[in-house]
Amino acid sequence: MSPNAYILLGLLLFTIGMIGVLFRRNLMFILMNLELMMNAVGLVLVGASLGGWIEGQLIILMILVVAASEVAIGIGILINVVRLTGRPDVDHLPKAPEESTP
Amino acid sequence: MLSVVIFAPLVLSLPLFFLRGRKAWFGYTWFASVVVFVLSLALLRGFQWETPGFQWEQQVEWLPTLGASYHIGIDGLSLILILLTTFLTTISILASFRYIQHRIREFCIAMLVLEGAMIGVFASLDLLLFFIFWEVMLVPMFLLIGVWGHDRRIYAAFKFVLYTMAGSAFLLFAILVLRLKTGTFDLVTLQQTVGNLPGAIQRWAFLAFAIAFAIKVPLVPFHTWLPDAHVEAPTAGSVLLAGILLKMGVYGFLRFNFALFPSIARDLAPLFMALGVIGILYGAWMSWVQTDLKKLIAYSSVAHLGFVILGIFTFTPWGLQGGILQMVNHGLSTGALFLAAGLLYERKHTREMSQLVGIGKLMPVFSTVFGIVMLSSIGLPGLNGFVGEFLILLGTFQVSKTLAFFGVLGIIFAAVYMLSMFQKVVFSPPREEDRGLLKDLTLREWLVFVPLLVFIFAIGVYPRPFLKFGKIPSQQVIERVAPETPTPTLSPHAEEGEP
Amino acid sequence: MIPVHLLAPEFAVTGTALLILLLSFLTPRRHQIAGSITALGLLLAMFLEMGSMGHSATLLMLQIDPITRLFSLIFILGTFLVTLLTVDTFEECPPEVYFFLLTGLLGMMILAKSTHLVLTFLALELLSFSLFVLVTLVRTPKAVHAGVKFFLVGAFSSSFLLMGLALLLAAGGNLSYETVFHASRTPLGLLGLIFLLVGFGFKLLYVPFHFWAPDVFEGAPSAIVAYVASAPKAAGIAILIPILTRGFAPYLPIWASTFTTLAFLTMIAGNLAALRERNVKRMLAFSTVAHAGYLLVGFATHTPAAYASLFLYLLIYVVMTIGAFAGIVALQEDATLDDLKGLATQSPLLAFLTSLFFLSLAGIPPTGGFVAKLYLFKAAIQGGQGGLAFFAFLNSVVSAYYYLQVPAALYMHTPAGPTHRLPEKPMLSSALWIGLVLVFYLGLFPDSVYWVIQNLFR
Amino acid sequence: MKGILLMTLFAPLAGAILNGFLGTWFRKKAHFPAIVAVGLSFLGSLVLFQWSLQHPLGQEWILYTWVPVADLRVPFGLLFDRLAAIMLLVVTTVSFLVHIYSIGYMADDPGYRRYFAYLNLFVFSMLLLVLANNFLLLFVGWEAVGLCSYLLIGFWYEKKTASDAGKKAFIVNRIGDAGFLLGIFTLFATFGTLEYTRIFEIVQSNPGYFSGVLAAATLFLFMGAVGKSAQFPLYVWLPDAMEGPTPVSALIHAATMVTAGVYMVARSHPLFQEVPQIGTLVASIGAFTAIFAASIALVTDDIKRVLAYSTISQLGYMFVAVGLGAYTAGIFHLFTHAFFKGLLFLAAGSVMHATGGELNMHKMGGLWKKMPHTGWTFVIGALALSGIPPLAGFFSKDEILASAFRTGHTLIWGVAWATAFLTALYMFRLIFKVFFGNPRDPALYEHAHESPPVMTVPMWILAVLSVTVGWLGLGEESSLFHRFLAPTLGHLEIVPPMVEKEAGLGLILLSVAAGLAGIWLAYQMFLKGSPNPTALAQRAGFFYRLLKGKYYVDELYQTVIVTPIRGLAVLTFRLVDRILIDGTVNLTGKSLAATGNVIRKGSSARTRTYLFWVLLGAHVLLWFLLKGR
Repeated sequence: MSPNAYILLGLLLFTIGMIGVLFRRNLMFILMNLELMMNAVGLVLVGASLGGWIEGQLIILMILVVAASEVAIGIGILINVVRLTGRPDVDHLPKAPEESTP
Repeated sequence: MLSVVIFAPLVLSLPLFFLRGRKAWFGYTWFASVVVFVLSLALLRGFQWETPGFQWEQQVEWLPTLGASYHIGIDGLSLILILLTTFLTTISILASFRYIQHRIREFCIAMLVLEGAMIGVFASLDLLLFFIFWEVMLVPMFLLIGVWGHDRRIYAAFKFVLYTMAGSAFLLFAILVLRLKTGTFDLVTLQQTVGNLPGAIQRWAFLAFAIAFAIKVPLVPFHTWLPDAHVEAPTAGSVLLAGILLKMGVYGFLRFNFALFPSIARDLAPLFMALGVIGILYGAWMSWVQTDLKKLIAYSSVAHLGFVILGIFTFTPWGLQGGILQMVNHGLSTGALFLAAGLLYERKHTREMSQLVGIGKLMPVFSTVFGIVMLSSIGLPGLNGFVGEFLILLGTFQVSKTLAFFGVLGIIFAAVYMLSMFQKVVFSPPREEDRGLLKDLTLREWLVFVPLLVFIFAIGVYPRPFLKFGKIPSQQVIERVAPETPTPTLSPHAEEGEP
Repeated sequence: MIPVHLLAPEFAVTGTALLILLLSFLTPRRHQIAGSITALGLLLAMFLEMGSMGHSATLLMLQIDPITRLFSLIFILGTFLVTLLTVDTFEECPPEVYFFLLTGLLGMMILAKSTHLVLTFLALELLSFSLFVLVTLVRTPKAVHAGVKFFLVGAFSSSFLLMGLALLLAAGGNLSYETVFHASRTPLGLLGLIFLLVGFGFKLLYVPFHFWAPDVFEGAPSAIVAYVASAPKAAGIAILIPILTRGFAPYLPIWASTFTTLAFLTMIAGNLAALRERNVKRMLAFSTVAHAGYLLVGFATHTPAAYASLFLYLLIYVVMTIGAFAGIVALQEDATLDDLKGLATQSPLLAFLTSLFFLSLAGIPPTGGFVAKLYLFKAAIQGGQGGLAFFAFLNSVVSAYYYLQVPAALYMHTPAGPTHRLPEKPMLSSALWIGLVLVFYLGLFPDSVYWVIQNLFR
Repeated sequence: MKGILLMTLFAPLAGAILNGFLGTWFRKKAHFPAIVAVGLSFLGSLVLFQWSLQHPLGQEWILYTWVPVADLRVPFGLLFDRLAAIMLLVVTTVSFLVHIYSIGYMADDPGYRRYFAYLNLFVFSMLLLVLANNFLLLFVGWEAVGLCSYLLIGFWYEKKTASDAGKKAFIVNRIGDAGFLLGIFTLFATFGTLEYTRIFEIVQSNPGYFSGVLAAATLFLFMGAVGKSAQFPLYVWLPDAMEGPTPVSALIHAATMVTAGVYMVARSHPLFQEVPQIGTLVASIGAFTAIFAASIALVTDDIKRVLAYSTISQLGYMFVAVGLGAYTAGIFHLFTHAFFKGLLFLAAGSVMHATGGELNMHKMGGLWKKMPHTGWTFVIGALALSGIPPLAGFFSKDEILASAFRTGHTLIWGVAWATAFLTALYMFRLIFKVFFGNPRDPALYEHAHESPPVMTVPMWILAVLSVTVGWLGLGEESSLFHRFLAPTLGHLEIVPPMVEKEAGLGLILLSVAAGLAGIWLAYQMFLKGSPNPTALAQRAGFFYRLLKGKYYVDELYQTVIVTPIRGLAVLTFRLVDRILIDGTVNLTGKSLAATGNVIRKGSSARTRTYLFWVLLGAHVLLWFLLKGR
């Protein structure tokens, strides 16, 4: 496969992840979609490294680490949300700031 | 020495942090302002009246990368305005002893900081330094209006600040453009080099300066901040606003617009003279329909400053000297009028003329003082206002008979609105319930008014020492702007000296 | 031989962070002690950074030279002030807060010195994660609310950033700053560039990526907000300057028009939105957006003088923003303008200091805020961005309206309720005083700093 | 001489200051410093008069330079010549007598010392006006007398009408003064100086050269005179000025201040001589004003207002004289008029004093018996005014009529002659109503009493003067008065002697006949009752109403000038100032804030919304960069 195919696939996955982040209400799913976006980047990097640049593959490893810590923090926050509201719903966050002050 | 005068009020405000008690604060502040006044009088010593250029000059490297320096110096014009500043500050602090009832320490600090900044404005010879003092002054004034003002004080304070800052934006932009085109902020250097710039840049810079100063003056379409600010400000604020701050606009025209862009000033003179006349008539006209005493005085300021602008844009010695003198006159008379209005407010807690009646009967001494001040404001000969207005109109007449005609109309209108006010307030039957409220002048209030009255009479009867201040500055303006002064067609004794 | 000693400040910060971590196991309740140690550690770092100012070297992927060191100094200074703020703000909070402040700082310091986009990315993530944690560390509902939004937006933007990097790599094959320029000529590279810009948009708060700011600012504890408002923006600038000056310099015309538009929109959106805002923290959020707009003027100008001024601006901005937050925290946490009414009677000194910071934000001389704008806009006019500079002047007039609301509320109103004396907060006061001295010193004698920077950027 | 001149000038000022500042100390003795001050002035002016007999050309003294700006050097200088000597004498004599009279008249007034302070200040201002050696200093006095007039008219300011009248006087005067200022400007722009002697020198050494400019200048100066001397159309303030205390009316609004205009024209006669057409205009306005005011006086019921209209009318005479170049005649009439009109006012004041302030002549009647001194003096004054020989008015009025006739202005002469008839008619209408016939109001009649000597003595002195001063003018051009003033004013140059000397006698007879006819008609109508005045009034209908309504000039001014300007001002304030200008400013602010509010609300939304914005932003960026490439 040519590098471009990887890149296109990566971008596609990225878009899917993005749409997921945008339209899911459950925080858990949003986190998963964020993860998908990260990994889509990984795929693009794979494509990029096909040209012989080893850097890309190294970056993938880093991304994995970053994604993992991101999820860790995300889960931490999610737990707090659940503790306060009882459900991981992004549209029902605890005590929203006043929607509009006149 | 000049630096001492500029920074003395700031330094002298520091002990206020350690003093306790209302009397100590006021007493000390008044003392400090008197000290500053005396210091500023010291500037008169050895002042070369006949020498063109700046004196007491001082230049210190300050911001080399920007090209700005701490460059100060004064000529007669600056000097008389500095003296007016220190004098009026002293008076207005003295007048505030009873008026200001809360946040006294803050008030005292604001007054002193304001004084320092105002002196700084008049002493700066560096455009950036000037701008900095110009802006610094806004803060204490903002507080004066907003903290110690009347009901709509906050609105008025914001209006004042935003109006001025809008003008300042133009000013600073123009200053920076000049700096980049000529490489300096220094007024003295700029005077020589700015003429080499392309005409378009000069024109735009002139307009940008003019907008800033026109707002401050205020010329008519930019004047609406003034009634609000004057009305809402406490007495001291109104006095300094009218007495000094408005003068800064005119000072700006004289010091910067005329010095830097003489040819454009000459070209646009008809426009500004027309605006001046519009200011005279419009201000008078608006004064006439006011029911609020301070608003009336505020609009009368518009008219008076219209005279000043009219005068300085004639580029005749009479117009310019008259304009400069009229600035002082307006500071004194309008300042005194605001003091009078404040004094009535202290007693009756209203500014509505329909409520303030029968003053003549109840407070005869005050009424006399008020009357003299009122007459000085409408330019009665023998009092200060006349000399200025006469010279201005005389100068105008040399340039444009039509404008002189309309300017003279302004004198009539001045009588109309001022006398109507005086009739309503002083020449009216008193009310029984006011008998206890409206007490005549106290000793302190005497002390407030007497110096003002002394100057009102002194300038009216013997204006010569006061005209001396404006002589060289106006000559210089004429030399730069309009070398071919219109002289009377036949003046058989022009070459003679003093008779 | 790698001159490791040049990294001494970073080691000092890391060491302090680890020490705090250790301490938090020992005394989980007394966060004040940890705070004091952090402050000392930061002073040490500051000292080290200044001590070896003259040396410059390229160390692996790190560029160590006076410019990056000065950036580091700004970050350390900011963090130091925030630390002082934090000590006195929280009655009770886990000592880890300092740990995260320090890791965030470390992220920023590396950011400033990085020459490689991957390292930049990692440092940025270190900073972001620290901030995510800091915002939610106090687990109040409001903080959690803010945290979720901050996290989601942040993570989302990180993905964009990352995708941008990946695309640039795919297009160019190397991620050092010098090569990305060549990469960005291809369509793929261009796409990467856009992703990159979007990612930075979050950090720098420019329009239309600024929407998260008010909610997050309102929800998070003020001391943390002071950090969030100042640090990432400084970091964003620290990255953009080298990227633009080294990487994309020949690409300028396009950048200029893009940044001009962005600056224009960002200034106006921030300033206008703040006009009617009554909640002080939200107002400051919009103010931060507006300041981002002013900063973009510097990028739009793109001359050495502009970057030097940008640096000065950043220094003053960090000090005065933190100062303003400190003042507000000291007077009344989570204040609306109505809450501040008449507080000058209750605590005159605090009110006075706070007002001065707001005056500085409004750009009134002789404070630093004025000087910052003066230098920046002068550079802009000089660099041919006169129109934008003039627009910025008008904007700062508009901004005066809302900044002055704070002194107005403090002084011009009578107190709404009964007044009570505030407890003494020595650390907070010292932060205020340090800030005040800096703001006035820089306001009166900016050349002492600018002189140095100007020569560096030449 | 300088010392005495300065004393004469400044003594009243000192008196005013003394009363003003230390008045509480004098209390009911406030008249003391005032009268001493004016007395000193009076003595001084006598000495000065004596001096001027030896020094026909007078002298100038310059005290200091008042306003020195570039070419303009206005000195505070005094010019004392024979014209000034005459004026000085008139002013100080009448003032002195009025001051004494006021002791009685104002005895019970709470504002006693304020009154004397104002009065002294007035005397000072008037003397300054008279003695000034340049136009600007003249203007100082000119405005200052206006100020005193304002203060004194509004003396009883608690009465709305009084303070209104004061204000009106000042404002109407200011209109004239504005013209005067323009005149000063014109003079300065032309001659580069404002001193009389210099200007006159230049004009006289270049005859005809300046006539164009001088036409404008004199017209402007005359505008000032029209205001100050209450000529048409600016006369409206004088009748209202009667709200002031009567001695004030006698001094200011009859004898001195209102004649300042005449004095000024006479003073600047070298200018007016250059432009005879303006002179004719002056005379025409004078003549018109004379008959116009006299006709209103015919139907006025208020005794003081009758006198006021009479003053306006007589001032018209004076302007006829000075307009036609008969400056000496004008000044002579000014001189005699000061005495007899002053006397009439004082006598009218005495009547008011007796009747408790009543002014309506219809309520009076038969007062002769009650107050003989007042009656006698009043009649003397009225006879003098009507021009009955050998009283003062006869000589001066006759001279004016003669000069009008001789210069060929027959129409003006006719009008003036008719006015003489009307003058006698309304004066004797007043006398018959007030002093003769039956008392119409018993209560008022019962109450009436003769005034104290402190009032009657000054009246008698003035009466004697009214009888005698006319003889100074005996012999027209060769009279004492003419010869005295000749060095200053010169002789009337009659261009072509149109009328032979013999015709002079006929003219005199004609004018005396007019006066006598007026008296006779008044006797028939108001004492005998046939022809019945009421019936006549009904028959006249429209004309009567027109006269009664004073030609509705006040109403006209009110509706045509004051109300529209004021209305427009209110409108401008509301629409232009508040709504247009301030509204624009506020709208700018508000619209900015409103726009901001939209943005602000937009940023307080769900996370999703932010992310959508991000996408949008990314697209915009993409478009931007693609476009840029």
